[in-house]
Amino acid sequence: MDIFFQQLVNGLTIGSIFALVALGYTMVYGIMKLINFAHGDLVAMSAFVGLSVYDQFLGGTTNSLVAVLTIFAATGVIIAMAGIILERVAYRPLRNAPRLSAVVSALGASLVIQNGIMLIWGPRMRFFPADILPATTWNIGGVYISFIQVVILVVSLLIMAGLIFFIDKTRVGAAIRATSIDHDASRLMGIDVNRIITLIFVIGTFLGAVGGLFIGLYYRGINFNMGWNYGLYAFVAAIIGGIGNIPGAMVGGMLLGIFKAFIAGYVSSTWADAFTFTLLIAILVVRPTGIMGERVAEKV
Amino acid sequence: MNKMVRVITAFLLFFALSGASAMASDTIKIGVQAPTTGQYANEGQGIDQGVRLIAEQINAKGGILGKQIEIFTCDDEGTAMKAAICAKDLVNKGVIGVIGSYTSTCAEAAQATYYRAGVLQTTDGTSDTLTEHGYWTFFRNSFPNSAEATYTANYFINVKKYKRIAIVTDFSSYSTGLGSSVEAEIKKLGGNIVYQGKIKAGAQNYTPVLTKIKSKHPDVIYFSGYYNEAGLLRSQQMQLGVTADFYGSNACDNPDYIKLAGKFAEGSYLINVPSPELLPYDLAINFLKDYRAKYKMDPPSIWTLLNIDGMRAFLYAIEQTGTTDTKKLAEYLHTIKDYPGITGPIQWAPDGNRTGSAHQTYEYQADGSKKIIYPVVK
Amino acid sequence: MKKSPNKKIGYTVFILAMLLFPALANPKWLAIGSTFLIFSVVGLSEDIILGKGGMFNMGHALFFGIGAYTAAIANHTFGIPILYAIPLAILIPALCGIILAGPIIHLRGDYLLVATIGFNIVFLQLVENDIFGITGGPNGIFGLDTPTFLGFDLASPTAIYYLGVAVLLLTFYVMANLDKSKAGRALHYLRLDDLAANSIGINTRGYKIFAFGLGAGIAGLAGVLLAIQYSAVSPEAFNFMQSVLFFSIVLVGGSSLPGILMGTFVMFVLPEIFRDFATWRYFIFGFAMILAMILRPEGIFPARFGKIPDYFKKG
Amino acid sequence: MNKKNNIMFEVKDLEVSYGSIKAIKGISIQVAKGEIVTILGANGAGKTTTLRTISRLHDPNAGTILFKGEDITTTPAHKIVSMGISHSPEGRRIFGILTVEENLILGSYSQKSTDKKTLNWVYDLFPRLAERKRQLAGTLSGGEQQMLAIGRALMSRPEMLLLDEPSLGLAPILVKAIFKTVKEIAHSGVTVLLVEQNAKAALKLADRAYVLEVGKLVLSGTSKELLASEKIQEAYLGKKRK
Repeated sequence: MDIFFQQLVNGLTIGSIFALVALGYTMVYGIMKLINFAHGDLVAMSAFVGLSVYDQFLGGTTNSLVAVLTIFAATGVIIAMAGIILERVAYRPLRNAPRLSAVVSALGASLVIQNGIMLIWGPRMRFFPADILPATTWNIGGVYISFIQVVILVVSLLIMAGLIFFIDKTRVGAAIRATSIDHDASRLMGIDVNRIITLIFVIGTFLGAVGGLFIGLYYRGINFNMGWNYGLYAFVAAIIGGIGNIPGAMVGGMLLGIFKAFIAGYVSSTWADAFTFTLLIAILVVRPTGIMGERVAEKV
Repeated sequence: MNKMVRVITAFLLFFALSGASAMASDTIKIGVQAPTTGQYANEGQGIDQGVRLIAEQINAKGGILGKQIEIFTCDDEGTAMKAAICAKDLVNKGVIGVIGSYTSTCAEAAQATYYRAGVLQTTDGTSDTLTEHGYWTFFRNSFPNSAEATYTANYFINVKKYKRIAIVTDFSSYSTGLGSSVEAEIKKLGGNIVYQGKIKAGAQNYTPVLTKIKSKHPDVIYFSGYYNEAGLLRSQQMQLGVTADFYGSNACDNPDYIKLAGKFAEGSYLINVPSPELLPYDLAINFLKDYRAKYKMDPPSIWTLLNIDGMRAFLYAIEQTGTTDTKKLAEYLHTIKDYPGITGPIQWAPDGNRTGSAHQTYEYQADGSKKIIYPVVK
Repeated sequence: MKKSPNKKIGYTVFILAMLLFPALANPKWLAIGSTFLIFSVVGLSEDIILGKGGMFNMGHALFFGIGAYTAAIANHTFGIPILYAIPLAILIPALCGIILAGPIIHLRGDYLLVATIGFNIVFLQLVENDIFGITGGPNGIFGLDTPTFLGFDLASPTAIYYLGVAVLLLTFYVMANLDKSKAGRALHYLRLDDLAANSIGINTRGYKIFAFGLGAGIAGLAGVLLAIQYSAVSPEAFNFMQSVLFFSIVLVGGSSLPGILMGTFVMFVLPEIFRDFATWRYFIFGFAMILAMILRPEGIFPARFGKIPDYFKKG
Repeated sequence: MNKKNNIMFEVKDLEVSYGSIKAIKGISIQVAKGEIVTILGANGAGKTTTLRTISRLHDPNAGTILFKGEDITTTPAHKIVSMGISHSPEGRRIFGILTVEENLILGSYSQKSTDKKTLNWVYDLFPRLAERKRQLAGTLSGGEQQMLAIGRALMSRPEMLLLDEPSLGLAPILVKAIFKTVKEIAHSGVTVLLVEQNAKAALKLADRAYVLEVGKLVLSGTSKELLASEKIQEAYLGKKRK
């Protein structure tokens, strides 16, 4: 039984990261009907930016809340800015172009960011120092839970709760939901759609940046090309939850994390990807709009 | 004018411009096929830098047979298809020998092309399949997986007397090849394997696999794979409270392993031929000194040195035979005995395997250094 | 499709240039030229699904790979000469295309895209795990027999090049006939408006599956050529990134014959030309992709049959 | 044209095209404060395009749009509503997965906050909406959705309301009710520019009318004049020439 709970903890940890990244996909898709293929690479970039912030300004500071908050704040701001630039350069000029052109532009942007990371930080794996956060681990009845796992879970849940409150209960949140349904009708309400899109990129990339920093802090080794992997899985999570559906992305991320953990733990690590993607296709065949239903307006 | 015609003109211009570059010149051309970018960039750059250092030193002394050495590097990015393109590219440049590649997969993908063109190839690839074709152009500068597998199985069963063994590999040909050789050898000795599974290189999250392994209560985890995954496996293993001994295979031998495993590197083990700093030979000490002087860093691992040995043997053969005819060079290389290499004496079996074995088991110390624990040094 | 005299001249010059190219090129560029031809064929087959059928297929390397692996396995495991394996290497991918497309064909745009990515990844894992012990695992299958035909060594660089030319011309022919055929017109309508096509009695589902089958079969044939060219198949040649390449070829070039050729040139040959820029190459290349789409959102040579009103193309 | 001296809104020589197709070929329209003006025409005549261009969902190729003497030809779409022009679009375009009340609140997005008085006024105009305020807008009936679309447009307290085909797809009895409410709205001081295919109902409601045919103005005048016009009777009111 302890193995079961251990896998659950493993799954929830990686699932939280998937969920954070998936939110960026789902929000951008909801508003722009665009798969932002560059999102995963921004996630990877945030880990590198975070490491540089630590090295440059906080070198040697350990176990300090201030240091960790500084890393998150500075990285969040930088990556959000990168997100804004990405939207301006690669997506806005294509807003009225055929859908697939924007997809290719997104793929191009992904190449730019990924190789940009390589040019700036080099092709080698880089390492987060082990002592930014306390290395405490608790053994609860044979289930090992580390401090960083608790941080990832709690912070992710808090952020997501905050996001749901923002989207559901505030005026701007309502404007975001309206824009994702109908750009023109939203304009008629006096909503500045461009501003909403910029805001979506800021929020989405910020969440991705948090995910990227968690990846760095948890696994420590970061690679310039790791973004694709997380991006793909997070995107699958967004689809499972129903694309455009914000709570769906969270649930989808968590479910995917747990599913992957249980497949590797109970079935076969050798076939983990095959199982994951077969499940994805099966879900799409049975419920073409994801398990929680998509929140994307029908074409009018 | 039609657009089509314009397109064609552009095509032709490009091809024509790029066509006429290969000219005969009076140098000895050596190719380097190595992953200088991508996942193994670190190792690939080490090989490239090492080869260029040697060439520079020899050229400074007037070259070989009165000719300067010219180095051509092709980046195979660690992928087989790129390696196939590299092979054709290097052959077209007119190289007589190729150093590399780092991974067995890339070496193997390029092998047939070098063989058909009569170009000598020396690689550190340890996959046993590399020597199965019996190409006369092929010279392995490391020791094959089968040798490492025999050593590993013997050490686990007869020396450490492990009772419950877990084997983890990734999906690469080197890793699965070595993993299944070790598995077969262990079974031959009557060992008990409680788990075997694959992880996806680059995936980072291996806790589900490790948790599964934990449930099997192994006393040892053996990972045949590369250093990045080894480091992550080791640190995640310890965070999950899995107390089994951890052994990495030869490709885990890289300083990045220690960085990734962090404090958990201490007490983990590695099976490989000697690392650069542990080589007792003067040649090795001098090479490391020169490398450090030129590049302000250490070679990434023993693999750089093994490849350098392959190159040195090629050059030695050219010097001794006074020819650049690869057929004659190959014949000569098969006859040499105990040629003093940086990594120890070199000789080749007819199938191109480097004979002998120098495998050792190291234990990582608290300061990140390695201590030989087997065979016991007298 | 009506051919203007200009267009005829264009195609004639292009075919002549293709035929003469080996005389000009050094071996490296001949090899790249052959791969260019092979990728063009794959691009054209992707165009049947993506461009003509309007189905967002981002897993096309799957069919390319099935073709290559079919030929390689037939040769390596069963000792069948590669050339005799060609019919199988067309049929099996075509069947796979039909079977796999069946359950997912009703999915809307982006969902179809994700499902096809999924198929591609599952395929790769099957191959990497050496399923049935015949795919050679992560290494792939090396050292395939070199086919001979009437005494010619077909794996020689020049022979493989002309083999590529022949297959490309064959594909041209198939595509030209497709445009004129009932199926081609049906695809055209259903891409414009699926619902409307359905309501005027076009069996949209049937034609979509047909497009998948045809595209997959042609891609399979191209796969055989790749296997012959390298005397090897290897999983990473058919991974998801390769599917992205074929997808981009159609969109960057545009859904037309010259478009696909241009797309293949831009997406495959240009990066080879700039190989020496190693680390900067893909960085700049990414920008070029963005720029190409901004300047020519419908590809460099967009499809030209009929005028398609803008509002059809969104969504 | 009794209120002509009090022109609040004016379109001059407007030209609009979709790609290479010219949809509006130079039309001019004037609306006085407090008026109900209707634009009539068949499908594809360019009525909706005219309204969309006024709201700046479309860029005009030529011409000017003046509102209260101010040139709004290049004002971005989202600023139009805060200037006092509100648009209830063709096809209603309500936010289906939001509740009725959320839809209404979005209508007041251009104001800094939602005015309770306005909300109650809209609920008074359309009591059905009050009953269903917690319901998802997508679950409303066609007539209710139309009410919501108009109510939403009123939430910004507009001086001028653009109404696009409010009668489309509704039963005659509902059309009557909606037009009655539009009259009420106009009485409360909101100028109305109405686009309609249902010429009879529109002419009964409006003070004046313009008739569009394939992007051109072919006729204009007071409703009375037009109702009497033979051409109108034949083309839009379904009366056979005697």
